[in-house]
Amino acid sequence: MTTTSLADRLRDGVYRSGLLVLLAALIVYFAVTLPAFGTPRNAVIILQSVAITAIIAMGVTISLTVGGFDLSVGSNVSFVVMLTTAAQVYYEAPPVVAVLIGLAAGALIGLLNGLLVVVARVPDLLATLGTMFVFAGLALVLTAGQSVSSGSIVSGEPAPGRITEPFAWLGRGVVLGLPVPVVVMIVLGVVVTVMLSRSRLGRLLAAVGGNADAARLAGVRVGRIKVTAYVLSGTLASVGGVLLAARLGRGDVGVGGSYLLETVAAALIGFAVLGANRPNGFGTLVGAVFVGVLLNGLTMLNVPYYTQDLIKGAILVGALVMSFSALFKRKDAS
Amino acid sequence: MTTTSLADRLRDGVYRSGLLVLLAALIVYFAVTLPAFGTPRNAVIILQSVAITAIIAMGVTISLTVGGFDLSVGSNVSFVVMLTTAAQVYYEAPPVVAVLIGLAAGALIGLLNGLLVVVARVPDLLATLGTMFVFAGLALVLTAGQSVSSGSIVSGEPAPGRITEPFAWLGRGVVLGLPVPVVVMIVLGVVVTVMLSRSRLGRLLAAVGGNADAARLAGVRVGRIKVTAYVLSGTLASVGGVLLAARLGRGDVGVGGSYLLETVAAALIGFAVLGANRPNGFGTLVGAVFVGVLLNGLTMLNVPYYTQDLIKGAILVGALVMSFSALFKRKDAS
Amino acid sequence: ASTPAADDDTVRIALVRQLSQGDYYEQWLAGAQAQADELGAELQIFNADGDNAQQSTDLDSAVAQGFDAIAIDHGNTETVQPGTQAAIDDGIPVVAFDVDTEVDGVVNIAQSDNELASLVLEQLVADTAGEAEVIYAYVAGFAPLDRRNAVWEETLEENPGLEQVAQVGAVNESTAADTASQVSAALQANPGTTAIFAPYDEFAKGAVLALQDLGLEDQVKVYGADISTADIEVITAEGSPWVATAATDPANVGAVTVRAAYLAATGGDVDDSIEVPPFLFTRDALVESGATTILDLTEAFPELSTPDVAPVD
Amino acid sequence: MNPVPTDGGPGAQGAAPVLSARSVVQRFGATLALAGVDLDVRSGEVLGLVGANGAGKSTLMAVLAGLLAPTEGRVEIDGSAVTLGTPAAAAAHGIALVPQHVETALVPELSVAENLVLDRIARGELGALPSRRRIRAEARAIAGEELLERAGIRLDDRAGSLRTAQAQQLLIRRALHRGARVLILDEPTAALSVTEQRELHAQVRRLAADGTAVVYITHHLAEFVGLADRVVALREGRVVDEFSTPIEPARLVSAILGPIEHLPDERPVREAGDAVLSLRGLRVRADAPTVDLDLRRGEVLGITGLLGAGKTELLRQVVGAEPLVDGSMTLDGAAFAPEHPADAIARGLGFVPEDRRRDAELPEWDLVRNTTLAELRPHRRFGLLSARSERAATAALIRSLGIVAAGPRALLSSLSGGNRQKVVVARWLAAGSRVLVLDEPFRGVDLGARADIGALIRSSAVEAAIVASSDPEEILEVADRIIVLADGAVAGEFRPDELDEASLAELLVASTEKDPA
Ligand SMILES: Nc1ncnc2c1ncn2[C@@H]1O[C@H](COP(=O)(O)OP(=O)(O)OP(=O)(O)O)[C@@H](O)[C@H]1O
Ligand SMILES: Nc1ncnc2c1ncn2[C@@H]1O[C@H](COP(=O)(O)OP(=O)(O)OP(=O)(O)O)[C@@H](O)[C@H]1O
Ligand SMILES: [Mg+2]
Ligand SMILES: [Mg+2]
Repeated sequence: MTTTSLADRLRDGVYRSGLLVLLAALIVYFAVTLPAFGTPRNAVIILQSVAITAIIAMGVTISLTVGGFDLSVGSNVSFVVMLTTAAQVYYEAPPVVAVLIGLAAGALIGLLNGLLVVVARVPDLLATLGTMFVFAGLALVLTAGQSVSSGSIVSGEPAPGRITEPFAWLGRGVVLGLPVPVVVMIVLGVVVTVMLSRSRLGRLLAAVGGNADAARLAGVRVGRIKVTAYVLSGTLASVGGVLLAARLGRGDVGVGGSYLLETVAAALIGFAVLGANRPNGFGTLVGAVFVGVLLNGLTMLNVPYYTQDLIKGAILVGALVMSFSALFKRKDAS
Repeated sequence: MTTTSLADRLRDGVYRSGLLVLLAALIVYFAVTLPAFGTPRNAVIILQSVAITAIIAMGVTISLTVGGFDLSVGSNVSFVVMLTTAAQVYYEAPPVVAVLIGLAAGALIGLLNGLLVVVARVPDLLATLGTMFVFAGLALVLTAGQSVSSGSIVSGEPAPGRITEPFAWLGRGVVLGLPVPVVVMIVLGVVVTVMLSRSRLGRLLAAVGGNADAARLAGVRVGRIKVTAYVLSGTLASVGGVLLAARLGRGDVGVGGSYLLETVAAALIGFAVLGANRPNGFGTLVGAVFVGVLLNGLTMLNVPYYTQDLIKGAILVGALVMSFSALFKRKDAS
Repeated sequence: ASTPAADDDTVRIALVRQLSQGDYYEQWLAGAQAQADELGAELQIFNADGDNAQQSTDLDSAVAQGFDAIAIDHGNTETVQPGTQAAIDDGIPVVAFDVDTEVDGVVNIAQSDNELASLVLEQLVADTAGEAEVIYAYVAGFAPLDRRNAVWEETLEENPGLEQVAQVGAVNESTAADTASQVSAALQANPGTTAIFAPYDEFAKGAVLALQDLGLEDQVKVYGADISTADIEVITAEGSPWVATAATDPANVGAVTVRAAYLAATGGDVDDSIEVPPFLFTRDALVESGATTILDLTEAFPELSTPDVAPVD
Repeated sequence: MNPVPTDGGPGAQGAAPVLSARSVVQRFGATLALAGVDLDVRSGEVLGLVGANGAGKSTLMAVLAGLLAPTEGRVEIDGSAVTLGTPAAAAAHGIALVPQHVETALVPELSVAENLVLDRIARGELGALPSRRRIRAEARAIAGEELLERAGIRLDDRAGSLRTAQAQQLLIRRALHRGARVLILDEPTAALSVTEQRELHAQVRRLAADGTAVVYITHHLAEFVGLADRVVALREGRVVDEFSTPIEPARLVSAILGPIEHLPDERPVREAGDAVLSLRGLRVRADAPTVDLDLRRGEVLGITGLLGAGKTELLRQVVGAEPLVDGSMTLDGAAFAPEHPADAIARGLGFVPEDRRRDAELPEWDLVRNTTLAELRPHRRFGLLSARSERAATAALIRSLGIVAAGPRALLSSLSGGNRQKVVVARWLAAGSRVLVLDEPFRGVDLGARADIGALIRSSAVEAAIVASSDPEEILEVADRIIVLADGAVAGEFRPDELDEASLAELLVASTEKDPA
């Protein structure tokens, strides 16, 4: 009955690991051509450059898992950055309090998204589009559009507080030789990946995303699970926001905007990893690292910045075509 | 069996036209408070400000109709802007030729998207994410990252050509008292709306988006229809690109980037118009105009720019909650 | 002068940029690259593409790779400070353009935004005799704009006849088009407007676009800042309302920065604070000069090039 | 492996075949769905096709209708080989298919009318700008005024709001209207009531008399009596036997199930104990009469009634899928008021919904995850799910239920319809449910599987079960006690040994006729 030829298995292998193979090939190529690339220090720099994106992208992955889509993550990051820095600079909040406020804000944004989707029944994309505008707006209103930095002027007076060392440590400190954001990325990456693939909650999240009606009749409290997903997504975005604020050492207006596209890209690229064809934690990490490796290597090669998007796009399209046409050839031939 | 009470009908009416009612209310409010708002001239200004967005958003609507999602529209716009201006400035192409090249490029980008989705079977979001990077990159590579304007320097020499009057007319000319982009928006808006809701093609697009298997069984050539949708989406984006190039009178690098989010927002807001809860041409137009009216009125009221996003978001969320909770109350009751 | 990196004597300079996209940055880089080529130095470009966290990481990366000198182009104090400190601690000279790193031993280069804004505003006050309703284009949070804003606020105080009737502005990829829509609305609401102060060329272009749409080119004048080839075309166009702009030549500023970095790397003589003075261009002067490109401009206005700033012998 | 010569069979009196399969092989990855099938379809005949779940019936039809390109072999029309490639091409040759799963044939967002004329729109017959009025008129002609009226179908509603039976009837009309030379009906009666079934049979006979070839698939072997001219049996992707008139259902059974398996003999009707679940004053709709029911320990309670009698609405209230319209319930003597299916599950109920695809399946999940969904706690080790524990539990159920699949890790979407149904039942056994509530559990399920499922719900693992079905045969086979529902009211209660199939069918029809809608 079953005749799996060697060729089939090979094709299967290519399909399943197309993107990983490509990533490995890139790393080998850069390491050979560029002596500075293959150093442990550079590896840390690459991870550092994608850490915040990867953390936020884990949240996006969770929202994609329940069949939702959290467009508000970028605004969430902006808002949390302004909130945590303003708390410290304007109101002299201690770092711990500022961090807690930031995380709570992220969770609340997630809760609001979840309630809009579940209780008000607004479709995911629309609900999070709305909150995207609201929180991008609130991030600006918070400081009347001004950036926050130690010594910012508030109504003619220099603000009383400042961004302190312990807070900045979150962005720049080093633990076991690794920058704090990288450590956080690794820890949360493992936690979210295991949660999604091995825990009961992860299974229920996937069930809701796969067929919400069926999940409900099988006893899954669909509404609660969806709200949970958005709260997790919002909280992870706010972790990214806190780390970003710490790394920048200030509250840059609109700083989160670029994270929406970057994190969605990482999560989507993750679909093609290990033949998942659906949101998955490990894939998202690989997606983020993939982009980081590429940009780091191209920069070292001194490739003009204006060709980097093209190269990134071309490699991505190539990997996708390889992954997906192999996948379907396999299914069709079958 | 069916007892449609007056209250039900009222609720139904609010639901169906929630966003339209809100739009009308906004217009009345602004017109009463601001003498300068309610003038025909200001109406033209508002339409002018949303024309290009609306045109591109019609394309996004078509891609959403087949269940796809064209993330590449922004890059498409950037690329077409650079291409049409470079053709004229670097290679002295006559305006007509430049326009045709631009439209052809847009159609080709659409074709490429379509083939990636249909032939290589890459999921829509991933395929168009890839081409998004590729064409954002190509737009930069085309001119080595330089903007194009009459007199641009190419390899040390001023470029031979220039952006001529007839081309600029496309962006700034007036026909029957209306700016050309507004005329194009109205014409294409009507054409696309009628096409989607009334024509054979529109129904086939909706059938493919709704249930590709069922469409195939009924004899619809699903692949072709999908490719057609992406080609239309790409072409409409390139119409937007040509008009934008003409309006700016030059090729600004990366100018299309912001159109992705803006057009997706317009198309999504359109979901809530007339209770469609799916992509529809009229709704998309309303979505674009809605945002335009709001920004115009708020600017006139001298509301600080940094509160505008918040107000936009809050009003949007309100309208969505109203529309969708009414929709589901009605459904539940039935 | 395009020696490969293998040569140990080649001076290697890291250019850590906050932004790359746009005419200003493009021409800045062209000037920097040309200067590096002329000096036989190797320039490696780190582009953060507006992502400040990335710029911070780029700086770390440049320090790790042990360049002979690091040039920072724009950025925020807090974000670049730790990396800069690390570079100085490692003995790598740092040259910072348009960003105050607050680190000792850094060569600071600035195009004076204060002076730039003052030049244009003096022209505005002179043209209007200090009496005008003005639409002001400004978005907070961008360092050069914030500095220019401070001058505008002073000017308002000093000239009670000037009234800011509306503030507009949007910064994104389609700044000009979005600003145009807002200026149109503001003009409708404030028909008495006679001047627009738009101290960033994308804002100025948006304002011009709006005036053209409304046919108000004769009534309202635009006072901008910065200059590029495309800007020259807009300013010198028939009946253009954009009557004055103040700017430095970005290519020149780029070249100055590279020269300073080269000098710092090779132990040459370089001041620790360098200022590149801006220059006021009125529409009339530009039209008269017949310049259509930045290249023409440097010929017509030799003051724009400042080879004597941070000279390499 | 002994292909039966198909020429010379009676029924079509030796007419030349219009449509033939020649040595058709179809593989899905490791699965060999068709292992070299030869089949002739002749004009003017009604060709019955039987076989167990997963025998390859639907796959064969998909090949004949151009939905699948066969791995090997070919399709011939009027004796010459053709490459169909697409359903459109097949339609051009006059082949029409009404698929087994009607949801796969409807576009939920489009209106009912648009769906009815979708094929004509696709062919461009209604022009580039078909008006709504034109579409409505064409659709009305296709569906027939009387059906729209009787089934309460509104042409302007979204097709997604159609119920399975309504959809099925409309799709049949659409295919009939096309004037096909070959009409393929894949389990058309699975969701039809007795009356609707009779009507369909009459229609099929009329078509055959007019020269159309009809291929008819069903698991209700009795349907073939008087309907089919010829019946072909498939097993494991091969043609294993062929029968001509007079068709005797009993002979078909062994052809379908093969020599090894055989159905259990007459089962005893069990005597029930005390009430496990009691319903008091429930209503299927706000304007319906009240329903009182007791489900007793050890019994299988059958609920039957025509389509729309209110079976589904009643059961969904019992399991907490819908709020109670009225009344109250007790379970094991204690008050029972589930607000969410989870509440009912926690009290030991398991619910197999009528619309399996929509309400029970996670098609892109494997069998393991589909099976363990309702109760994951037992598989937790140190807070995480143990793949081994889940797999072991599933493998045991696959074995005991005789589910045909490539393995526990096969995707649910790769299973045939009947086997998917077994997986859904397995979900509740895995969850340890004591009281099963099954709505149309035998829809599309073959004889063997029906017996298997029947045996399962009568096994000691289950304390009591409610089975709702509009098919008298199924109910008689499985129930210990039968309740007839008509328009939301209990119209009668019977023991299965008091009745036979025909009299129960008459009863069902009569129960509504006294009160024409
Ligand atoms: N898309 C698919 N991928 C993998 N396997 C498939 C696919 N479709 C069908 N199969 C397999 O092919 C075999 C035949 O399935 P088919 O649907 O033709 O059976 P059937 O006779 O119609 O059964 P039923 O009576 O349950 O409808 C089954 O083993 C099934 O699992
Ligand atoms: N074929 C049909 N013809 C007319 N009405 C129907 C039909 N099917 C369902 N309905 C509607 O559904 C309602 C009851 O549906 P319910 O599902 O509770 O009944 P059921 O006996 O379970 O029928 P089914 O077997 O279709 O599930 C009726 O009020 C009727 O309006
Ligand atoms: Mg079947
Ligand atoms: Mg039912």
